[in-house]
Amino acid sequence: MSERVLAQGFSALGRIPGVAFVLVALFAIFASMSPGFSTAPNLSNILVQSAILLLLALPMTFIIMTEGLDLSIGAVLTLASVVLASVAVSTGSLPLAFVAALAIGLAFGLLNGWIIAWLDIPPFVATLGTLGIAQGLCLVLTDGQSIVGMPPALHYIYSGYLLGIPFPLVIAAVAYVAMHGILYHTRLGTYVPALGGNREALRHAGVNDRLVLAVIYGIGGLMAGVAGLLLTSRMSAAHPTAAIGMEFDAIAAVAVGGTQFERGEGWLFGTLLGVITIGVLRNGLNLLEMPSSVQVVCVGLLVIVALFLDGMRKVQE
Amino acid sequence: MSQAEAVAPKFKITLSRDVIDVAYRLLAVALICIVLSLVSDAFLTTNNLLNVLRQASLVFFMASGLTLVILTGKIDLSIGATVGLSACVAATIIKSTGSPWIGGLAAICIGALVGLGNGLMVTKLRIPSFIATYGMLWVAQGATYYYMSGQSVYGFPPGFRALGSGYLLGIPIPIYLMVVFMLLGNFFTKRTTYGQQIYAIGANSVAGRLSGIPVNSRLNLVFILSGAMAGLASLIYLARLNSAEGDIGETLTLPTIAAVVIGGTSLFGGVGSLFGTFIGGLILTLILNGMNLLSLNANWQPLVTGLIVLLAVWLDMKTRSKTDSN
Amino acid sequence: MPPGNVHSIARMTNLATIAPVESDGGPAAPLLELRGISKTFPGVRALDNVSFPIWAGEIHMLCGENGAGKSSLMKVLCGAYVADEGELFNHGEKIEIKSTLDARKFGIAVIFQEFSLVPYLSVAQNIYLGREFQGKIPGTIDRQKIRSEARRVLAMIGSDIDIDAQVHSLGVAQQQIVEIAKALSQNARILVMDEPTSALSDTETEHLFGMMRRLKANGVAIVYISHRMAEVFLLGDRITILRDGKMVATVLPHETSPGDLVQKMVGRKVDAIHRRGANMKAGEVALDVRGLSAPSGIADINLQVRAGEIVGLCGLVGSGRTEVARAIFGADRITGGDVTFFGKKFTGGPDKATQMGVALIPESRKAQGLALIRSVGDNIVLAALDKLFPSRVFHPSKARHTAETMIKKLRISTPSPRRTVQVLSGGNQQKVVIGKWLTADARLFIFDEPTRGIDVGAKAEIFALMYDLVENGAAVLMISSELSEIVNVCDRAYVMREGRVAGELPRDRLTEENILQLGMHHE
Amino acid sequence: MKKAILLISILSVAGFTAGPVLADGETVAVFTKNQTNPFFESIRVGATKAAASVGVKVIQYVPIKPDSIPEQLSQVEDAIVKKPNALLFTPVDYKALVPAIEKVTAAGIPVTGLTDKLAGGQIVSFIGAEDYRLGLETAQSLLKAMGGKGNVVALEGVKGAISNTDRMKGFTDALKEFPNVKLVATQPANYQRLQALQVMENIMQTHAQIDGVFAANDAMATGVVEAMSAANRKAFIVGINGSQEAIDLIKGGKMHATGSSDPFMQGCLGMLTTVRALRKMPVKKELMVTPVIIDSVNYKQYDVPVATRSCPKIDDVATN
Repeated sequence: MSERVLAQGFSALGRIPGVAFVLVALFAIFASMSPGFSTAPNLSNILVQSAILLLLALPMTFIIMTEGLDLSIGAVLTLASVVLASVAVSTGSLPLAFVAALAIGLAFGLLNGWIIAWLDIPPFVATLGTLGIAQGLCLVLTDGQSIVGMPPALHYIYSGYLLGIPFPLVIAAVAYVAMHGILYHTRLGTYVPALGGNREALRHAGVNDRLVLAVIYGIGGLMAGVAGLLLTSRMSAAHPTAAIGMEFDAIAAVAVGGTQFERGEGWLFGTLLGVITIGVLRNGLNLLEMPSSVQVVCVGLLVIVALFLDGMRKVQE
Repeated sequence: MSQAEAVAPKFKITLSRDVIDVAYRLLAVALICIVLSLVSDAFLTTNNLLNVLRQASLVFFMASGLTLVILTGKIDLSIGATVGLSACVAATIIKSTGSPWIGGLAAICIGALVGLGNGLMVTKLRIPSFIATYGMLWVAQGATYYYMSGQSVYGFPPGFRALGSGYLLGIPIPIYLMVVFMLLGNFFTKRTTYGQQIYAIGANSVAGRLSGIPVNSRLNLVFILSGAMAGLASLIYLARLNSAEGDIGETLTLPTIAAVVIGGTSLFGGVGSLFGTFIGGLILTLILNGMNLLSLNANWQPLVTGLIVLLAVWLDMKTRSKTDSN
Repeated sequence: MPPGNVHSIARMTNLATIAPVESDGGPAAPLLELRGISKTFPGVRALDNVSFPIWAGEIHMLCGENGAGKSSLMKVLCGAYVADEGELFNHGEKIEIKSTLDARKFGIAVIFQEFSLVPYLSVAQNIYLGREFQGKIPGTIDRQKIRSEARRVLAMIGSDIDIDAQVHSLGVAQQQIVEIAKALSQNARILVMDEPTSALSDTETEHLFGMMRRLKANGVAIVYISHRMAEVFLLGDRITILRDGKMVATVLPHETSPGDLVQKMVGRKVDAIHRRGANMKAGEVALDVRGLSAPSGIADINLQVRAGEIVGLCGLVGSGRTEVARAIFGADRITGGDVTFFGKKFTGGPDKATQMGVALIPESRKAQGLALIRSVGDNIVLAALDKLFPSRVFHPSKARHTAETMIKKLRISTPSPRRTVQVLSGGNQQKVVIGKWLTADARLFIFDEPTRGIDVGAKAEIFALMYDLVENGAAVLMISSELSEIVNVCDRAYVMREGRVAGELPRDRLTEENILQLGMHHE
Repeated sequence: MKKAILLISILSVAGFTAGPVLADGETVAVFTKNQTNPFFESIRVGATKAAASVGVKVIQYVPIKPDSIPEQLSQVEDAIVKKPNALLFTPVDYKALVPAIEKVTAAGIPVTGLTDKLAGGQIVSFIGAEDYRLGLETAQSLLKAMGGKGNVVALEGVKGAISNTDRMKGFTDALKEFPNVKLVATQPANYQRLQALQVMENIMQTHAQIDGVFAANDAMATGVVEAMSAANRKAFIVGINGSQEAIDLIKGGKMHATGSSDPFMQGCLGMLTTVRALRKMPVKKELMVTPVIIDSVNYKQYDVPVATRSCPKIDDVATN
């Protein structure tokens, strides 16, 4: 076991330059330039804010490792949130609402999986389609209005604490550990890089590759549902365009984290770093009171720089 | 040997695969038109059809450049932001100099520059186009915001605005432009060695490179063209709306991609055509037009678009799998 | 039923009587018996009533041209295809193989030619892919067991590959070994191998053969597909020949001869590669390489090829032959040295090389040689676009005409230049690649394993083409792992070892022994 | 090496835009919906001017994705960490931002509402314009101009945005006063130019006779103007916001009127009220900028660029 861990550790070290380098650099800059930055409340602030994105980025890592993509995940999140809200309002029962939200998320995830695995439609297009469908449903269900009147209890999911730890962090941590376990300690996880790297091999090994693929997209949808839960609680409301476009943030986080779009090369911890880096960047720029326009440019630069550093690493190898 | 008989039955289909793709789409257009003309007598009028074409032209200009990129198997997510940036810069220049020519040139140059940036990131820094152009999207958008600082620029010389809203022999000028560029584009893709090489790169870039195609410079070329076309689109936009704001580009990218995909261009590259893209854009425009004519709730629009995307691609898979089998 | 078949069945019956009695002395029922297996695809009858037994403890050679049905037969055996007609018998009782799982149940394991490995999983994970051991916690996998088992299996082949290394970091040969380990790990009773040695160095090949003999002794049946006559006769207990999906015959090695075998395979008289008459008129220096070094792992390469010459470049797999070819062609970055084509110094990439009249026929046709989804015609004119259309305006009619003449000239069997390349046979695909360069008027051809995975008939044609080329004053540099080819085809050869040129063998000293002598590692 | 260069480039980006260090005296954080709509720019200018006049430091918070709820939520949380003396707050969504504002008040930071009224949470004061009255009066001016008869088309803004809801309510009520005017079509164009243009082009196909168009903001109104003039058709067109662009169109006789809620003034008053509250001066619970209908008659007095306008004195505000 030990040398295995070591081996993993080394490969991890090998990966670090790209994203972690940027993260450290940003941290140094902001800490030195803004007194408010490196305070405990602000840092926990950053982490809490990153929780929702992480929930999307983790399954996105799996999906990208299968040489796939899920553009619908942001819209599905929104739809889950809308469903949650309307069920909560109409029935007044939160548990029911949660189940409904997770169910709709899972359903869309599996729908993606089915379209991609069985209809053989390329993921980009398939999820572009379901993106439209989910977004449309949000608008139709709400007629553009945001839904309010949530039971107050909902509020605590985002603002509550467990043993002094903000609840979103607890959820995010659990999600990370779970996904890590799946990826590195289960059959399903073993098949993720196989789907991206050599699908034939999987078939010859007698694995039902389509089913595995569908399950992976299903997980994506489910996590979107959980994220929807957090977002709804954060707003005590649901809004039909609340998380539109978040899928791209998630994909960017994964890419920044060093996961490749080809051959099933991926790294879950990198994704965590990627998410935090984006959070740190936005928060730091805010504290530095930069004009919003400059913040926009910086997000773009972050993506490019991180990927470029990764590229350099590849060239050196 | 069995090769021959293996080949014979499928031969005809192979011959006309592109034709089939386009035929399917023309059929779809026809169907939509029939339905719309049945439910709304306002639909099948010269005015409305011209109006639809004019609206489709804007999509086409953006989508045509993007089609080239996608034919090489890459993607350009920055297209909307590029339109926004070049529109805003062009607008201010036209206002300050009063010369549409300088402004127009600027728009196209800026588009081309952004495209070049994308190209270099993909070819030199080896960043996947999806991410590189996503980064560029933010950079361009930020630049636009910074440049406009929340203001809007408006009121251009009539001569320039004719480009978007003018008529010639009763037909809107954008339609002429669209036709011209479609012919140019089809010539470029089907009747020049560049076009052949672009398709080849999309089909197998490694083989392309080892066959002496300067792959990187061709990739740069398509990204530049894509950007320049975005610049051109921004001019049409300005001429039509007679005003520019920072948020122009935001909502344009995904519909543009949808248009290309509905048009039958494969995201794997190597398969597709500009004419298909035109039809793709046309279908999207028809949907919007129909919804307005019937004053249907616009909320359904994304849903319908999504379904059409899936349907179109699914049909392609069906027809193509026939020809590509074994 | 075709006469060939009657003949073969007759032969089979008497074979059965002389068939080896199973090692455990049990009843002499074949381990696996195929009866009348047929498989049809739209337009093709891939397998047509194929019947033969596979006995425990025999190495059963399967020969036939590409497209003869060998791979279809393999796919039927491993459950990837389900036969339309026919029956399978295991120890005399009827069985059905509908899935890879079924196949595994009956102890059938297949080693495919194109690797079924996952680049970003470890060697151990690859060996047990799809057969992971349950961990203590339900739902998890026991990574320790996987590793220890993998180590055990690799030890069996006498390989010391790091089980934790990710497969993408391994060389081709090592990957082939992992592939074999994967099959062995299934304790297969029937092992099906498709050209397993095509990527192996001779030492590794020796290891493999030794292992096969051990398995055979343990009563494992091995079905072995090969295009290499030497192997067929060296290892084969019995030889079954397929042609156009039909079974031609099952013969014993001592009853037949290479020529006879080839004739059965191609169905017409083909003279196997005969040694080419010495070349008298070596012309100007077409290729001159001086001190070439590249990060890809080659250093201080010096070699020359003259017009009218076929020069071999050989050495063990991994000795850097392909790397040299790529570096010369400008496909890889180089760190030192000069490359000169026809007296002009060369710098730049493949595009420049192409313009200077150099052609590279790469190792892997599908991945590097062809735009598979494009048509035969498109591929043929691909490298010549600038030459054919200097104005950059593309004339489909002219392109089509050019393609058609090339198709005729090379006798590429396709009904039309519009046909997509991916449906052609390996040999025809290779011809398309060559046609591409003929169209581009290349004068220096670098062939990298030109005959890999190509059947005997096509091989002969490819070499005939090469001879034409040099007759007409072109220069050829040929990389091959099949020493017989080098010896018979080349005027002289350079032998590589560990990324350097170990030596040059002039025609009179060009023998397999000398090549091995130079190419071997001297520990 | 290259890495180093890149790092430096990040540093420099960070460098040249790093804001000035905190000044003494109060700091007010101003939240607006986006950086693309001139309306909010006017608000920001007004607020900044007012702040300067009373020596208060301003921090602008604008979502980097226009109208993004999660962004604004995060920015509020960041602001809480930054602890400004007060917030001048325009919510991206008047319902979804309530919990965030509750957090702010919980952190002991007073909040002044601006432009869109939050559905909940406690605020020191609200400064804005009654969108209902805006809609009503603008519509009335339109319908009068139409002579109380003919066909009218309405373009809605973003469904669910409170401003849109109220403005449309005002419009429908005004419509009741003119029974002879027929509403031939209502379509959303999400406050966007291009959509308004295309929607209008399509509507014109079905309706040969359109006498008036009510657009819920100026951006859409201008889109309508383009569509109409391109088709050589005339109609009375009204919008809302009193943007410079609309005023110029009115000057050129292409537009009939625009209902102005004077964003610049909203910015001024918002800031000044906030400061008054901070300085324990009396403030009104609610301060409504009286809507003005800018048309060909009175446009001159409003035809001055925002930058050159000036805010009222801080002492005049309460009685304003």
